[in-house]
Amino acid sequence: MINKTVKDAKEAVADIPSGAFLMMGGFGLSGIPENCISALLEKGIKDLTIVSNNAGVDDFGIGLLLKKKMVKKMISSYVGENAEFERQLLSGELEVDLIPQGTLAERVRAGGAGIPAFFTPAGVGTEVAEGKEIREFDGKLYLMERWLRADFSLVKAWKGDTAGNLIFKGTARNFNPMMAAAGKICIAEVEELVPAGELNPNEIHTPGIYVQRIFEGKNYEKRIEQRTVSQAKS
Amino acid sequence: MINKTVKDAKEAVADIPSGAFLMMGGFGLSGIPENCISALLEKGIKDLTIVSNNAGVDDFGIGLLLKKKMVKKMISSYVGENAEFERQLLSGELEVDLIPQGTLAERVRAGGAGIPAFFTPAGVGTEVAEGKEIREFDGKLYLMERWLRADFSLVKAWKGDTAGNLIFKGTARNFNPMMAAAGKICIAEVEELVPAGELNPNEIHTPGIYVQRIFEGKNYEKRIEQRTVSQAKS
Amino acid sequence: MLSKEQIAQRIAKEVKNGQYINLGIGIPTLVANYIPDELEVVLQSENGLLGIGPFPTEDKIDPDLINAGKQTITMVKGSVLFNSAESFAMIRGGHVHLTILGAMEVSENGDIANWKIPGKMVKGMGGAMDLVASAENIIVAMQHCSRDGASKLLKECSLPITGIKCVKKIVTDLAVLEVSPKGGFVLKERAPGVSVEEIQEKTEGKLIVEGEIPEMVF
Amino acid sequence: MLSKEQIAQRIAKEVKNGQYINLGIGIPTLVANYIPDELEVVLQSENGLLGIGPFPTEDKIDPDLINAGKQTITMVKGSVLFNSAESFAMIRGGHVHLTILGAMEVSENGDIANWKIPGKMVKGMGGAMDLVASAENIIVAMQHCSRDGASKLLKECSLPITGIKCVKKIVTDLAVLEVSPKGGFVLKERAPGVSVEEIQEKTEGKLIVEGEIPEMVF
Repeated sequence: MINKTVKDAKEAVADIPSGAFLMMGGFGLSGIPENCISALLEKGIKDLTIVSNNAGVDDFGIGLLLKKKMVKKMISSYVGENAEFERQLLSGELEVDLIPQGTLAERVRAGGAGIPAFFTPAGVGTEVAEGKEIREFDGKLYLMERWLRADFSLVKAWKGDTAGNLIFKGTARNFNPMMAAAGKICIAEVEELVPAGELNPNEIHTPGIYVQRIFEGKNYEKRIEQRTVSQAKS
Repeated sequence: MINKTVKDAKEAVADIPSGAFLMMGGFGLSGIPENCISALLEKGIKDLTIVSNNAGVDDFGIGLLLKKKMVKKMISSYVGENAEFERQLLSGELEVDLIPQGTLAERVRAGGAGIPAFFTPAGVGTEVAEGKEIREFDGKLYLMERWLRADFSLVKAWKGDTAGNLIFKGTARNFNPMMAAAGKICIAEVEELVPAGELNPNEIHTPGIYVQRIFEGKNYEKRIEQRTVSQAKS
Repeated sequence: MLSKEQIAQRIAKEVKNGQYINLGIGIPTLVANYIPDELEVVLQSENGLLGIGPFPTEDKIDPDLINAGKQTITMVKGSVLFNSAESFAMIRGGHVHLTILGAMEVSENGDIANWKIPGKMVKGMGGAMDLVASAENIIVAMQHCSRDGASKLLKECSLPITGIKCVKKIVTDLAVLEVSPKGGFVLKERAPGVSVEEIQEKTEGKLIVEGEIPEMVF
Repeated sequence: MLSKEQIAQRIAKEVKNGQYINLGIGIPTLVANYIPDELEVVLQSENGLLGIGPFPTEDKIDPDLINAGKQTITMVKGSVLFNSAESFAMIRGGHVHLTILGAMEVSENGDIANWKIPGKMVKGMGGAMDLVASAENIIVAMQHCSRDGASKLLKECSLPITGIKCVKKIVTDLAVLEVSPKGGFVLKERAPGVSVEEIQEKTEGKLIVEGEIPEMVF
């Protein structure tokens, strides 16, 4: 079985240049490639285009890259609670493509799956439809949307093996599997790296064929954005 | 959790009428809905349209329905080793749409996913392209293909729970998950039916939202088409 | 006038047995608290879960288990996890029966605006555009008027819209209204103590009042 | 003239370390037997497996584990199972590096025909149309001539084609040929004891012979 292991995040991102087109998995702060983001921060490259559903918060996740002005353009569905993102967006410092979340997921999936374009009803009649082909199928209107593919995709999984097979945990899966497939080079960081053969072939979420580099990450913070609890019943 | 359980195959297929548009999971004889096929045979309805990658063999699987002249039209990618299928096809008794396997899988996936059309390179320049829109993206030619959706989809899984969540085994997964999602009514037969909560939510292949009826099947034959063995090394 | 909890409580009556439901952020999230126990329904979280349970107790918090509002959650029995493409395949494919979400504006033909105030506020559409373009039934939960008193039920939306002709029903602090297929808000119920006249006054779009309008009972 | 095994053996030399490979039914399946142990490659089965292993021993046969030719198989360490849509996402998305398949005809511009003889034989295209439209490298394994002696390397395919301008290399019982981007079969190697003249005679399409043509060594 092909071995995709690299030493660490630094080695994994070593050849990502300024101006690169990147994808990063995660929804909010859940399932983001923490180690790779730190390594990118240290490299200090710039003019990055990043496809990611959100952009972290001011002081964590992609928010850190924004703060350091490393990002030229974000392709996302939700700005949400990131004040710095919203500020750079409204001031025009940052280019932002806002895309419906399902369209974003499907465009990335299409990129990995070799589907250059598809039709979706999301955004018909809205500014998202501007400049796009609109077509009726079976009495309903749809927009044509194009695939998204990246130079590098950075994903985070729970477990992985040396062949690049990945298993995610909980809702930290989100965009990671599609992005893994849509990156020319997919870099996967995992909480636990095991030898090929230790994962059950029937329980793998992302086949190793999509992953070019894999390493075991360190010191995961897994910060929680909205800590909500219910009282224990006695 | 919503309970989708029905008693058996007979109850599950009771309302499938003559002329219905069906999908059936399976690749060759692996992962086919054996119990539902038997129940359909007993009902003796006719003029069925069936989407299935293959059509079984002469005396097993969908081959049995063909033999009994219950099928008006097959939508498949491979006739393969079914002599009765090939005979009915060449004589014109049976309508057959032959579709590239990946296009078939994607059209069914699109049906479940609400994507009315997409572009694929498979079949460009061949008779599959006749009458279809051809378009160039990034210097390569693609065909536009439409979704496939069915009145009923009949799938077979290894384990399932009462909420309709399914886990498949080995290569018996094949078309089953996409077909589950593309049927208005999806009927799932499983080798082992367990209460909701017993399957690991992270290991489920088909979410129960796609499944309307589920039952534990009986007497699986799981016939092997090409028994190939290597000699044990001593 | 209804409190937010009462809006949620009223909307919960729209839920039917066997439904798969997507609840938006804010008031819609509260609806979960009022769905009768005897109904078997499943709540979808578009970041990849069917079967949202209650918020966790402190010792059960898992950073890898959040809802679309990034709140920590739990899973009920029979839950299933999946990726974002699968999640929106469910939504787009019409497998989610009911979507309940908030809005800044709704127009009398069922258009909805809830993602952007040009030059002032851009939070992004998230999954809302996919949801409103796909679900067979869409209910809006919102205040009848904005903080400065302007009606949010309009002839036409003034803000960039999220989807066209999609809203079926609106529950506000003042009333329950249905969007007529021919256009216009059909008044169905009044909040306790709120008159038809007040609702009329606070509805900029065409209000259709037919017969006696019952008062909601809680 | 090469035996089927020798054709497979010769094609195995085209395999590079780290490749994901799809092998068609027939001679291509035999290629697996000749891939050097020191190469790390992964064999894909389009019905949903990466990591095909050898055929099982009698006691290990599993009806739920077959290849695209419906033969019982095993899995190697590090294998992964998936559904048919994912399988063809891999193929269509260019993640499978090399496809080796059989053919009835190949034309001098790289068209291939291998799924239908009108009125006589319809086995269906299976995954072949997806594979030839997608893989970056496509090698055909076939006999140089049909049973009645007609050349299978043609100016234009006479049978319904499977894909256009896609075949990069052909290994027959007589020769190794590359398809020139400008059209024509470039003769690269001769089977032991087979002359350029014989290959020329049995190639209906344009044959390009440049310099000395080496004989294959086994």
